[in-house]
Amino acid sequence: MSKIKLILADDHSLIRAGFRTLLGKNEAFEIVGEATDGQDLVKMAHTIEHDVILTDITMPGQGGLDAMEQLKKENPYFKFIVLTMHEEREYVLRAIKIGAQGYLLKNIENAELAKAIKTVYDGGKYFSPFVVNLL
Amino acid sequence: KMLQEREVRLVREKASALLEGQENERKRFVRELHDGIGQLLTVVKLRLDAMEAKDKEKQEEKQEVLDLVNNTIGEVRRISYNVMPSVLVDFGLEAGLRGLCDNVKKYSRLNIEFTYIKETDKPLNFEVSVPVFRIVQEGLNNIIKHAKATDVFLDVMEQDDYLYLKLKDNGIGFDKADVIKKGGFGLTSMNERAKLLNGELHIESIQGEGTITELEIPINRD
Amino acid sequence: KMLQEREVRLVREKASALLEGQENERKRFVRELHDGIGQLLTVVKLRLDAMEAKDKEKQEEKQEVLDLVNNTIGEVRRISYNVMPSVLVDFGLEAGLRGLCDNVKKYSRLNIEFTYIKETDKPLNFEVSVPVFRIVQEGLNNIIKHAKATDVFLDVMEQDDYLYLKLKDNGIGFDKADVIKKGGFGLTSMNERAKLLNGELHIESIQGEGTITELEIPINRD
Ligand SMILES: Nc1ncnc2c1ncn2[C@@H]1O[C@H](COP(=O)(O)OP(=O)(O)OP(=O)(O)O)[C@@H](O)[C@H]1O
Ligand SMILES: Nc1ncnc2c1ncn2[C@@H]1O[C@H](COP(=O)(O)OP(=O)(O)OP(=O)(O)O)[C@@H](O)[C@H]1O
Ligand SMILES: [K+]
Ligand SMILES: [Mg+2]
Ligand SMILES: [Mg+2]
Ligand SMILES: [Mg+2]
Repeated sequence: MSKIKLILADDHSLIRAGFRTLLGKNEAFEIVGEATDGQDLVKMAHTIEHDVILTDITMPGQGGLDAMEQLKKENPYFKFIVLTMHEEREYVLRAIKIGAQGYLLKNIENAELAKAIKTVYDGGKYFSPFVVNLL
Repeated sequence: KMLQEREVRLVREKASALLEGQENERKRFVRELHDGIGQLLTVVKLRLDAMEAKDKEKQEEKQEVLDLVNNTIGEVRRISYNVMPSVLVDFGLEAGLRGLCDNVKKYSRLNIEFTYIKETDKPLNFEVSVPVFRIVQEGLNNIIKHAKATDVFLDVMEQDDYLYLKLKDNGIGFDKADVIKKGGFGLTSMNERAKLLNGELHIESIQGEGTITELEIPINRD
Repeated sequence: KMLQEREVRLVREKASALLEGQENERKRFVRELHDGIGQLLTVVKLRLDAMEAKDKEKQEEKQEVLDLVNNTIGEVRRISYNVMPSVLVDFGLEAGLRGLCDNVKKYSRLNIEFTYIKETDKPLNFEVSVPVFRIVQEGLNNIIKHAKATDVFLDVMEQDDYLYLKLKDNGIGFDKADVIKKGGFGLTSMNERAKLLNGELHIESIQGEGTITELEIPINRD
């Protein structure tokens, strides 16, 4: 089976490194691109072949949600999982409204992250239990 | 007369500049705290989680450290919210106040009922939403610290050209004359912010019954 | 004439209260950051350290997480220091400024020479040391942000009844007229603090040669 190709967008290099290590340990995944802000992500999503985009919200310049909104308009088939520190309902609602397939907090357990990525890759949706509680 | 007006204007401009500087400092602090420390801790958690634990004992040991890290992340979040809530910055006053109430409920036994009626669809300026948020924050802090209340009501009504706000508690109340002598910083700064917004702040407190704080400010949406 | 004097006094009192409020808030942040977050992290570190690591690979994995926790503790210290340096509070101005210079050296490529001559053995009031520290902090921030300097000199001379301070960089300098139009907050607040200390602040900047900031304040040690 070929690996699930991921683009990771986060402005914090240590965070990217953390997820790189984590996802690198799982044979099912491959990180094909790392973006450091929204503009970067928009460019990358069009030029790099990928299956799922994992994106942070707060980034300098264009944030993750704005980038996702733009990309969804340009190509509704892009698949997004928001990976963030923000647990307030406003962020969740906006992400869902724009069309995110997943919403996870950064302090997620490994196993849940893997499950979320696979679910979204297969065309499903994955929201952390806290998101479900909010709605 | 003219000199006095100039005096008042000068004082307000200076105060305004200082308060704005303070809000900018808060934003910077929160960026460093929330997006710096908070996220570093998240990575610590990820890496810890990825560490193998052979037997049940090791697993428990690991879980304890993980719980500690989670608590620390929670602390970072709480402090950040008090200093400068990102929902206030990203989604405006209603979201900021709702988060504030949720936070207070989480960390105290107060029962808070929050209502926000928005009769306009124009957005509120940051120059208004931040000081209004601070006034409510200070009012709630006072309730937590002094009022011995069980129930709190926060009602906001936002219209095209004015905003009306009422914060009410059923606590012990206080005597204004007494308080003016003591001269705490909280009430002074609430008044100060209201004046800078060209608004009016009224506090009515009845000993044994509670306190009502009302704020009315004109809104200029240009 | 009298009205004007009253005006000036009013503005100063108001500014003074606001600045004091800001310093109090900073103290609170730092307490929460340092004693809250910092201590939790220390516990995390201890617990992690106590975790057994069987082989070399596990040992490395553990060390990586420990390094991350240490980095995070370092970040907490750096932020705390910027907000309100505990050495300043506990050991006074000289120690505070020395720590500030050390910090700047650590996080930039600036070369700083720091001299403090104390010709009295009476201690300096907190009401003086904190604003003087802030003036230097703002001056150094400006040098880091704008000056493109390589060398900085900070000289302080403290005598019984006055304090003299000089901060000098060899950077690009700036045109005062230009800057007054832009109206940044830093220079304004440096001036403000100097006035509150009844002191004088002089800035001399020559484009292409650098900037010299001098502060002279009378000291009242009662
Ligand atoms: N909701 C309230 N219920 C009862 N007493 C109150 C309430 N709000 C204020 N007070 C009284 O008014 C006093 C002044 O409040 P203020 O916020 O100005 O100062 P503080 O809370 O004592 O100190 P600071 O706000 O500077 O930390 C309080 O000490 C308290 O006695
Ligand atoms: N040491 C210096 N060398 C070169 N330029 C300087 C120096 N100090 C100040 N300046 C100039 O003076 C301007 C005003 O400084 P000020 O501290 O008031 O504002 P700022 O640093 O731009 O912003 P803020 O301090 O509000 O974050 C700066 O923008 C910069 O152009
Ligand atoms: K974030
Ligand atoms: Mg980020
Ligand atoms: Mg108070
Ligand atoms: Mg500056």
